[in-house]
Amino acid sequence: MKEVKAIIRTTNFEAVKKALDEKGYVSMTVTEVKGRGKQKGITQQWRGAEYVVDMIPKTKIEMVVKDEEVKDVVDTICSVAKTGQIGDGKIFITAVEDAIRVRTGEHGEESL
Amino acid sequence: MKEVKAIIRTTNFEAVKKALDEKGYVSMTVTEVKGRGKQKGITQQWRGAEYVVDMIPKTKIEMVVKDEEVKDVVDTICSVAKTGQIGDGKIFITAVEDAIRVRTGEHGEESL
Amino acid sequence: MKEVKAIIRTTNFEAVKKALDEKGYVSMTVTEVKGRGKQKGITQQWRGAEYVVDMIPKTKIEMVVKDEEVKDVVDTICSVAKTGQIGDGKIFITAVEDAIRVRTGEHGEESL
Amino acid sequence: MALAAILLALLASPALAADPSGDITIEENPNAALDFAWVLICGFLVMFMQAGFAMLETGFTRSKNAANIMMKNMMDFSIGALAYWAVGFAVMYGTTEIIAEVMGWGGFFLAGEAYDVSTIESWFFQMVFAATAATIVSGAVAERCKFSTYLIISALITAVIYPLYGHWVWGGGFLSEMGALDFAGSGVVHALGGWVALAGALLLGPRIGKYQRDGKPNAIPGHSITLGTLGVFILWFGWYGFNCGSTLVGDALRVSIIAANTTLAAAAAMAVAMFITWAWHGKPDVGMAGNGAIAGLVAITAGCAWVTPSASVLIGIIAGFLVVFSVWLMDWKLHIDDPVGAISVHGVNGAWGLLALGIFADGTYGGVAGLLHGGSDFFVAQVFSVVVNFTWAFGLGLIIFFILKKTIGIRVEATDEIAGLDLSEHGMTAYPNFIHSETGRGD
Amino acid sequence: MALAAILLALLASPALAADPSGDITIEENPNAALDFAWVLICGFLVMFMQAGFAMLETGFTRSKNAANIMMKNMMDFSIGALAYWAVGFAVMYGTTEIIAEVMGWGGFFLAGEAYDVSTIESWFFQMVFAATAATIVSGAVAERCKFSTYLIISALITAVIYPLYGHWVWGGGFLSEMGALDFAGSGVVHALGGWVALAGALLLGPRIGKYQRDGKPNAIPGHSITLGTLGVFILWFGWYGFNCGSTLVGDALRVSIIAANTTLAAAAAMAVAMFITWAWHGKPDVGMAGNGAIAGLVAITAGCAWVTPSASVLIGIIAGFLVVFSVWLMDWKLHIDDPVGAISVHGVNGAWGLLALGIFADGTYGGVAGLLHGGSDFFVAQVFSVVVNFTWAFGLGLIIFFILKKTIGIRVEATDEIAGLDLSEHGMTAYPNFIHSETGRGD
Amino acid sequence: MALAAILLALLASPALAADPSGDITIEENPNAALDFAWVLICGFLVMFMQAGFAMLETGFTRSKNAANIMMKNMMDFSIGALAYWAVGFAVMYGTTEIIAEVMGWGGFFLAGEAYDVSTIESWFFQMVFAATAATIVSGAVAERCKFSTYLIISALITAVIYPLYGHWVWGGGFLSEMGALDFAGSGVVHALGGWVALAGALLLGPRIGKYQRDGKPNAIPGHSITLGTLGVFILWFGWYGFNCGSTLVGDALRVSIIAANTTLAAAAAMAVAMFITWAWHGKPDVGMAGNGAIAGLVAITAGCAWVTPSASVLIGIIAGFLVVFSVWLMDWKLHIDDPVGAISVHGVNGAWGLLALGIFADGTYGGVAGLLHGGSDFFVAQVFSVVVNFTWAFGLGLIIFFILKKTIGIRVEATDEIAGLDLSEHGMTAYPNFIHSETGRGD
Ligand SMILES: Nc1ncnc2c1ncn2[C@@H]1O[C@H](COP(=O)(O)OP(=O)(O)O)[C@@H](O)[C@H]1O
Ligand SMILES: Nc1ncnc2c1ncn2[C@@H]1O[C@H](COP(=O)(O)OP(=O)(O)O)[C@@H](O)[C@H]1O
Ligand SMILES: Nc1ncnc2c1ncn2[C@@H]1O[C@H](COP(=O)(O)OP(=O)(O)O)[C@@H](O)[C@H]1O
Repeated sequence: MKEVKAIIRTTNFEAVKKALDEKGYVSMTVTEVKGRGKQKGITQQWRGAEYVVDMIPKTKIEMVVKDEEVKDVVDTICSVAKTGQIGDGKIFITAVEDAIRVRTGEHGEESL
Repeated sequence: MKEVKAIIRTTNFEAVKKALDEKGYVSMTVTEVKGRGKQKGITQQWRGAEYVVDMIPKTKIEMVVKDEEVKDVVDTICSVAKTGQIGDGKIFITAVEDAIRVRTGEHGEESL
Repeated sequence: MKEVKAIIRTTNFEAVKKALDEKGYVSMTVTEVKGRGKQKGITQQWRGAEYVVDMIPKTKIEMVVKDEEVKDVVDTICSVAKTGQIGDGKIFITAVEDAIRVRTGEHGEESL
Repeated sequence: MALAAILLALLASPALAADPSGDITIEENPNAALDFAWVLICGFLVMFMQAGFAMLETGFTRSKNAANIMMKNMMDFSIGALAYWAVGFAVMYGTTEIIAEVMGWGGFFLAGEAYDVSTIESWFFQMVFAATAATIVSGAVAERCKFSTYLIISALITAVIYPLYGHWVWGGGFLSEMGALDFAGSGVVHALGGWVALAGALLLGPRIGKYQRDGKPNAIPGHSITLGTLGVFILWFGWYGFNCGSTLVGDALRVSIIAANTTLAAAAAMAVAMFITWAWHGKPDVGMAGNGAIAGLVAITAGCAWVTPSASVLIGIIAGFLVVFSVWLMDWKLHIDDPVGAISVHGVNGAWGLLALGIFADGTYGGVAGLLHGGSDFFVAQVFSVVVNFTWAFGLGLIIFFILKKTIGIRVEATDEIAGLDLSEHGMTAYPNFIHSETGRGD
Repeated sequence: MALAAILLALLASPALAADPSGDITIEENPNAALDFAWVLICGFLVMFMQAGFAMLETGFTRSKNAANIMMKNMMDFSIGALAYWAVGFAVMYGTTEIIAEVMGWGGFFLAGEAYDVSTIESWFFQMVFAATAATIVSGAVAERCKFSTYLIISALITAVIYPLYGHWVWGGGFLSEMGALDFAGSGVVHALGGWVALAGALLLGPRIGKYQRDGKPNAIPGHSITLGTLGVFILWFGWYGFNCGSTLVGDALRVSIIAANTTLAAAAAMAVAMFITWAWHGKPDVGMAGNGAIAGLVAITAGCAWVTPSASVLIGIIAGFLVVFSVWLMDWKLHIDDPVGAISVHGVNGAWGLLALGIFADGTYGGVAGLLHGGSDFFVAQVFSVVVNFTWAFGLGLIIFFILKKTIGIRVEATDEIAGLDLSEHGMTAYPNFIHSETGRGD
Repeated sequence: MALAAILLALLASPALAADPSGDITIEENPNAALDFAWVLICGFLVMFMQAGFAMLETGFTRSKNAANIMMKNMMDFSIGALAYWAVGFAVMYGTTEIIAEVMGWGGFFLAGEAYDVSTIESWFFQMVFAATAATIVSGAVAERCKFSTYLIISALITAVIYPLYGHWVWGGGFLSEMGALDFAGSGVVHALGGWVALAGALLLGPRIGKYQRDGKPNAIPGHSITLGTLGVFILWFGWYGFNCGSTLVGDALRVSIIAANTTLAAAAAMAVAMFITWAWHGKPDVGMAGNGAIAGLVAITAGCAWVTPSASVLIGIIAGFLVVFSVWLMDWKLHIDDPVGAISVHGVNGAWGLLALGIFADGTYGGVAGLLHGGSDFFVAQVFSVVVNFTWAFGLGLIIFFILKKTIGIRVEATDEIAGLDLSEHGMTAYPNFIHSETGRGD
């Protein structure tokens, strides 16, 4: 099992969710985060003065999937979350040693 | 060391925290997340119309513990967070390579 | 690649960010979390009664960096985030198997 | 259906109206113009107190119940206005002589003779008072009371509980014949509401998580101090209408002293409540300061027209002590869970207001003199009034809540309470665009 | 620059003022003192409705557009007051006889003869009404309308659309000559604003995400039920100024009945809207209860002085049905996206208010009698008034929005809409210290 | 203890009251009824401005200080009312002739002769003004001033600073003898509060994080634009009481022009402030529009009774420029950190209001004519008044803040400031059910 952790534009989240849904990847956990990377912040204003906000709100999706599903999930996210402009986000893959379904106590892949 | 990442019902969090506490597992980091899995959303209403909210608020607990503690922690969480109904949540286990206590600079298990 | 996950005092975040910035570690994802560890909570009051809040707001920084950068990142964070008092936080290191830049589809270290 | 029939009957009924245009009234009394303007404007301010109660109450409770509290506060005004129109006013001020010492009769639905500008002016001002009495209960039963049950309570308060007691004091009933007074309603409105609230909180039991196994109370902080404080300010603002409008005429110049007394009592009570918490816990408590202000307002309401500014400050100081002590007593000793402090603020200080009037009235206005100025009979009447007020409101409150508990139920399911009444009672959340958190309370 | 020139000219112009000090007026009519006090205080309350609209509207929409909605609500009052000062009042009430049936002329910039205490008293009360009409549109076009365009719409409503129709009904124009009446503006203010809003919502199209591919509407819940409900209470409070102040004099005692009717219609409509949603969806709906209250207030506005309290309850009950049905119709059948329900509340119920007056006026005040009391001619006049009102406001609204659409554009870019108008139009977020979330809506 | 003794003494003291019942007053002057009604209602509105200040101020600052700001705004009214009752009123309007040019004497604690309906009517209206002056300071010292120190400042402003200057202008002191005027308090209330605020902000120094090493200011956005805007609306609403009530009688019909002028100046200033930011930064700024409205209100306050509507628009336009420019100056050049713009809004525009009155008064009311209408002496008196006002308020403010700084301290610890004053001063958080975030500010 792998954890696919994708940090994407908040405004793309609904589309990504729908695309994953259509491919059968329903389960996910989502966190509202802030981040920065190449994107060096956006300019805002407050009572007549401008300032740069460098931590930009992003949405983080965490999905634990079977090893063989990783590529498809990553591709699906990329295809929908990509605008081609700086700030589209990153996806990180890590190994998951075990998964447990609280409701049933099942372990391993069948619990996903 | 392992990270135990549990996504549970927000309404069960206090009970889980207390149960872990009583067994001596005090340290944890908690994040308010939204998620979906088997649970297909709940119906809400707004100005006379119904709609389905499919991303349901959940609470994510992250605990880094010693390898030998994993089973006990998982069992404790499961026993308290289980209602038997869809939406009880998941627990994921991943390996942690190192841990550092910022205050002292200690490394490894003694820093937990 | 490693993920450096640091949970620090919210009030130290700006300083940590700046210190990392100056060393060239710009990319990060930040989450507002609550946590507890050795720090056993703070006392607050409400309408004339005192009570203990044991889950204290903290800021979680997630940075995926090259293996060789881990030590420097950890040291930088520790040096700035350390006040020497209980509650300074923890840093956890985990292995990351792959990273993908959504905008370009690049994989691996160059995508960081 | 029944309602529709009644409405049709009312529309069809021959006009027996007294003076619906106001032409006769203004002719007989040209001063009525200012009287009406004064009483109505003050009534508008009192109506606006509904917003104050809503904000205070929601600010002092958790975000998961915020929509439910909004709904209760909207609906108790709606139901209250309708119930007072249909029944309440008629049994409070109806002029048909049946048992005038106990209740009035006449003017149901503001029809017939009651279709008269003066009668309806009086109805309006009384209606906003009745709704205030009803809404007080909302705070004490917050975060666990069933919404449907709450609607019934609101209707009963405005149709029966408030009007009958009100009749006894303001409608020529037995308390007024005994000489008991209550200028703007410390007892009629606030203590009455507070004691019904006490009955409700008692029978509902504490919120889940309020008490630890050993009986030590947990604090359950409110979700928005800004909205709560806004509520305090709105209530204070509206209270000028409440107290000053209770002159019922536009040319009682004593009203300036009423306004000053209202301000000073609230200011003193707020300061005292704050300083007590500061001395006690080391830090001045924002929520208790807000409670203090309202406690002072409640306490001065009965006597505002009859005491001096200095006495008002003293009344306020004592109100400040009372509210802090009473909140502590409810929480730590009596284990009655009153999320916003409604019982301490309205009940305890409403009773104190009646007594304070009996003590401090200085005889310079309308000849009303309290204990300190030789009016011991009057003081005794006030004490009696406090007892009747408590017995009636708390007793009837107990009976009603008890019957409801045994029939339709008064409390939501435990799981619904934990999930929040917004979701369980209304299928919604009050702040869907924000990330919530209830974690973090030690126990 | 042009403005500066005008202002300088105005400052330099010889004073032709009628009675700028008020000395003559008060001498001639000592009652004017109370009249002024009454109308001004009521006008202040109406002005405060701006806060109510702002809160209701922002509470019922998403947090990413909250600052934009604040800005629109502030600026429509600003622009509205200035436009009504410069032009609107002059074409509504100007006394130069040119084509008095269609429009007034005179008193631009409140200069010359208009520099008179009575004229300006009237200006003030009318100005707050004009701004109300303008602000109604804001809700229906929320979350997608360009800010610059919105300013132009506001100016046009207060300078032209409202004043002209207002002249026809209140300024001696052809509708008033036909006998059509509208006591406080169900038609002149609310339906007018509502129909312009309808035109705007139609030409703007629905918000992104409002409709699924199959045409099924998504609910887009508002971000703060507490602020939204506060808005309802503020509006209700201000409405007493709206309706009661429309006596325009201080000694019309009928005003107590106006206040009662206003209350009862709102209370009844709110209760009915709540019970319908309860019966329909199993849970009482908080947002719809709020909409219901405002619908009742709108519906009673035209007739509040001329109907009985019982009729007011009936008018409110029907308003409750109408608003629920109309919101459903807009959402599910007509696919017109009206984020806060402005069209249903102000348009539909404003029209209903005009009709209800034509039906229920009971003849006890000013001899105004509706259909049920023998006034069939009057009823016909009211029907005609409804038609003129709709044609004028919706027609002109369509034309204006269409021209703006083809020229400067009326809608923000899709990406800007998704990011939120706060960021795209004002470079800010309304709540920078909170973590937001819009995730979670199923579709 | 001391207080208790005083109160007991007051309760025991023989009644020397003038006319506590009002019977004599109304007999001598039947118009007093309307006067009282008018002044009191307007006073209620002014009191409600406290809610406006609280909302504006908290909306424009960070969530971690929201409860502290609520507390300050509640307590300055509480302390202010008590201080003005005990001392302030007596030194402002006391009639004992000692040094009448400089200060009054008499009526402490509203006891003795001051126990009179007219005196207390005057006290009430003045008290809400005094509290307004006090609360202005709160905004400029927000997010870093110690709470205990703030209480002392509030007491000093309402007991000494405001009453003495107020005596000079409104109580028969030397400025009024020189012919200086200030209708409703651009100088007496606003500039005075603003200049004390300036002294406070100066001696406190900027908030941590406000300035970068190179002196470039960081923006620190407020946490709730919706509450901030609500504050603007409430203030605007309350301002009608402020300006119109300052007629002090109910039959000055000029009041309609006062209401119109108040509206137009605010509307113009808001529009101008918005358009400047739009031209400057490319986007219309919501916060600055709000500041602009208040700036216009402040600027018209001195002259509202004596200028024309057109002049009011001009005064507002200039106020709009002034506020934007002054905020920039404070932030970028003077490096004075004023979180909500109180100095620019109340100080700068208060002074401008005094001057504007000296320039534009048109002579149609009370014979007051400014520079443009031949009143050059009057203009000089106004200039002098501006200077005295600044010297007194800023000078005394500096002295007081300096002494406090050297004794009990005026600023919280750096760690407490970073953690937020809610936690450090009051042991609480304002929004415990929401996840907060302050991350994200570039520097
Ligand atoms: N190395 C990293 N570690 C953790 N989070 C990262 C890292 N790089 C990027 N992110 C996250 O991804 C988001 C988008 O990254 P950014 O570099 O702006 O996009 P792009 O991939 O288009 O260059 C950031 O806001 C941050 O939250
Ligand atoms: N594969 C997964 N990856 C990430 N999060 C998951 C996954 N499966 C479930 N979750 C999280 O667990 C929560 C509960 O899952 P759900 O499937 O509804 O419960 P159950 O285990 O009772 O079937 C979800 O809301 C989601 O946050
Ligand atoms: N074992 C752990 N697993 C997960 N999070 C932890 C763990 N230990 C500490 N933390 C996080 O670090 C924060 C600080 O820990 P704490 O023990 O209070 O600090 P210190 O390192 O100074 O003893 C906690 O609030 C919690 O969020």
